[in-house]
Amino acid sequence: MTVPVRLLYFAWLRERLGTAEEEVTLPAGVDTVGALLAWQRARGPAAAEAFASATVRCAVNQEFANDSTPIASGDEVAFFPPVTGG
Amino acid sequence: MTVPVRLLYFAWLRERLGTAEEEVTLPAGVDTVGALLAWQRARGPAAAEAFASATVRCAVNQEFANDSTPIASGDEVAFFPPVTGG
Amino acid sequence: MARVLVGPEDFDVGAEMAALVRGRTDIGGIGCFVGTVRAFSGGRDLAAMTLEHYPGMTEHAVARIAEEAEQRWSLLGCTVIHRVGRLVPGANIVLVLAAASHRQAALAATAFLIDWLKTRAPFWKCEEFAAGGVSWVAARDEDDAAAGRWDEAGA
Amino acid sequence: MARVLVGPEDFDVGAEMAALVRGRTDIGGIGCFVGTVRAFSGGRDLAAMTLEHYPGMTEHAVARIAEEAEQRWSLLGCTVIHRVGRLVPGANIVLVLAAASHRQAALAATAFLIDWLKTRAPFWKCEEFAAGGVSWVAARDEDDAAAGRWDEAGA
Repeated sequence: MTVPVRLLYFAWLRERLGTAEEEVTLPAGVDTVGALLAWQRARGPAAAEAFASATVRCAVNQEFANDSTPIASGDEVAFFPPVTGG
Repeated sequence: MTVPVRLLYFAWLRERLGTAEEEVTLPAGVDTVGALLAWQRARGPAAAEAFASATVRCAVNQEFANDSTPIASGDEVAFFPPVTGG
Repeated sequence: MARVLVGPEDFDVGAEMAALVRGRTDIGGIGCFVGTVRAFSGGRDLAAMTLEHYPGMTEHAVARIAEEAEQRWSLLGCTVIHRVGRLVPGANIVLVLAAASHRQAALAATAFLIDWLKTRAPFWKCEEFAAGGVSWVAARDEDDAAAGRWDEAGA
Repeated sequence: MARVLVGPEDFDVGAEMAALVRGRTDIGGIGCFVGTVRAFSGGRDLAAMTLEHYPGMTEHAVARIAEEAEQRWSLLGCTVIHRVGRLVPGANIVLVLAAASHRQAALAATAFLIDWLKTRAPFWKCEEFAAGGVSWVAARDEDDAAAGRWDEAGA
């Protein structure tokens, strides 16, 4: 019942976490973006601090997502600050 | 007490009058755009028809004018339809 | 001081934009509008569009419109080129460029410039139909309304 | 179908506009916006601006924004080019082109495109200061407000 996913990080989130990308296996029950954010905050002090901000945004399989967006095995889940291009 | 002025016509007003430009001497009292329009309408059938339209616009010395704009000796007075450039 | 040109010659959008920004590092955005001759008007095919103007007054009126835009939006650069004479479908008619620190000013100034050029500069369009006949284009209420929205707040 | 490019290469505004209108006689107006790197930010001199993005998602997000504009304003042509990587002051960042039958649609689509690119495409700007130090640009409430005005009526 564990869920393998690919996690991506951009901009200052990437810098604070010191990684751009990782493969992780999520425990059963971590099946939404909201649950994944809670799981991230519990991973350690650096992650807790990086994910503390309410401004962290998420995309699941390259689509903007919100806390209730489901996460399934094999998904690509990206975390990043609000976008600032243009 | 007569007033020599230069009159210019553009677009369909020029075509209807059959002239682009003329020098005229206005009688005393024709000292505003409104008075000049009345004077034009009294010049003959072609002028009466051309100046009948309420849409005829005027510029005095290359500035947009209205009925109360004064006209003085030596002025350049242009008549034309509403503009349609751009 | 805006660059203003009125004449029969075509313009080169890329060259005009390059000239506007050359050596500048204070510009954040450039708004641009190009008006072109459409091949259809009121359901009829056009052979050409002839632009008549009031030489002398035109340049002055366009320069004042550009100056108004420069002041209202603190523009860092402004170019207005309006062609006159006979133009075929697909041809350029008018170019507006407005450079500013930020995009809102650049885009608002661009819209303002074309709205006022259409209603406050002495140009007249005459359509020449493919099937024969010519017709002076009538001024449109919606152009007056578009120009009028800049009269008040100036946003 | 819009032309969408995301990459480090610079663009040629004149060439892009020429490609958009080539052979067309149904276009009445082309709106354009070019965003450039300013040399100052918050009172500090910039050495450069680096644009990071989310490869894969970016192209998809930009294409969808362009498609939305094409549909809302019945565009006859649309080009969006967004650069990524390290850019120095004065450099081009983004190009938006929108061609339509009439100017209102072209200009509204241009404003919409840049507003949504700023708030709905995965790009992030990092400023590099002349005096040393770097800083990620924070999203601005006014950009969200500008993007939000297209959510309802779609004028």
